[in-house]
Amino acid sequence: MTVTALLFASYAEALGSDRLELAFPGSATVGEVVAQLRALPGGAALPPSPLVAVNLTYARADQRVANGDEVAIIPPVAGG
Amino acid sequence: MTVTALLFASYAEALGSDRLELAFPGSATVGEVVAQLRALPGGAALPPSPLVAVNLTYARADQRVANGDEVAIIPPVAGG
Amino acid sequence: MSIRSAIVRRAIDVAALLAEVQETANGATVAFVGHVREVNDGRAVTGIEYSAYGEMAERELAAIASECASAYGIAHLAIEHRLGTLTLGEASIAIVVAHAHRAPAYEASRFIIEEVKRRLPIWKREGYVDGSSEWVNASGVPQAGAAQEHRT
Amino acid sequence: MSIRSAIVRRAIDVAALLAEVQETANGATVAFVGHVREVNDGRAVTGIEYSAYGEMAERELAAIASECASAYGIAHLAIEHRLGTLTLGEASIAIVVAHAHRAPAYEASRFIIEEVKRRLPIWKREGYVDGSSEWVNASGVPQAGAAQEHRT
Repeated sequence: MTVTALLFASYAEALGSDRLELAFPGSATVGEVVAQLRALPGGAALPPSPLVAVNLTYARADQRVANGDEVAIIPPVAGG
Repeated sequence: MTVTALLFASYAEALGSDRLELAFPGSATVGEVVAQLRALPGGAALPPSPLVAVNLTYARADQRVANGDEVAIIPPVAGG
Repeated sequence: MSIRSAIVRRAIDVAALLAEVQETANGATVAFVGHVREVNDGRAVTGIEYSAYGEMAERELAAIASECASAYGIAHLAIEHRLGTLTLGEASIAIVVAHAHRAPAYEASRFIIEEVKRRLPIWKREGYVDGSSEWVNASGVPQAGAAQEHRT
Repeated sequence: MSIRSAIVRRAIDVAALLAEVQETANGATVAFVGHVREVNDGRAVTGIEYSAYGEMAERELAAIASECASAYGIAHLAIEHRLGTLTLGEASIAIVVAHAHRAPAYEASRFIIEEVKRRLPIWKREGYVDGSSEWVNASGVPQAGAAQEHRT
């Protein structure tokens, strides 16, 4: 199963990319996607429980992700 | 002693004038100016204790007025 | 520092007021615009005639602006209240306040409109579709004794 | 009914937004404009680069507008948030809300800006006079678990 992780702002800088394809042997949760990102070089910049949106909707860490999902890791927002 | 009473909006309509010269034998208070206005034809439209400004500043009923003062009787305001 | 208030007899240009308070020290601008509404108290309105005790209205409006500036630390504000005959939708008042931060800007804006409604010696006569017209006793009916409150 | 929100990449025309919500049913219009401020956290700023998770920002902004319309009975509102590089004084966001009465107009306006700051996936990188730049963690640092709050 593969998901697309989207990275923004300081997280994109830390990981050197704003878009990564991540593969999982079986199913995975939002938390497991985050854990895989944090294990990458620069991934320590991500907090253990960042704000995450799956397919444009904010999601909890225990939410299951499906093949092809877009999993966005949202740094602290600063709009306005 | 003479003061100039200024009337506005519904009060001016009721008394048929927006400016009246009122004479007092001795000294007078804001309340006495109001009482004299209320005794005029149409004066019943004024409440016994309306909002009053003497020389552009809101004043209490017991404030003393002086010769030449401008005593404005302020109907309920409706600005904005 | 730019604190300005005026009683005017022409249309209010809100964009000009926004430009007037524009300063790079400010991160937030709040504008309030009051308009002639088509229905008031269930009656269809055609327009409003605003009149004032002009000299005192100018003075009170300047006092409100100045109190607002001290109370909320506002250095840039512009207020205009219009008099005369206004048709539907026209602006009777515009209040534009700028501050470094949004909370004081909102609070200052609200303070000004509430004080204006409470104490500015301005009156309005509403015209209705049936051809009649009436003095409107809008919001804050000043009570006897209100004068003291104003001053404390 | 005119409820519109947009993420834009050009200058925001506040006067156009004011005109957009103008309707004779409304007696009060409240506009909030956020600008790039010359000093933030004691550092002299030269400009801000706003970026976003564009598709989601549009969706969240539309959700905020819609929640605001239901919560405060607002039938006329326009919101624009700008992205890209902004210089000092330029507007990053404008929120214009109209209502028959002033209290809901003020409350709705404040609701929108607070929600925008809390949940809109937009980031800013501030440039400083010394040539450096930094990601700004402005107001609402979303905590872990904030997602649930958004949805309840």
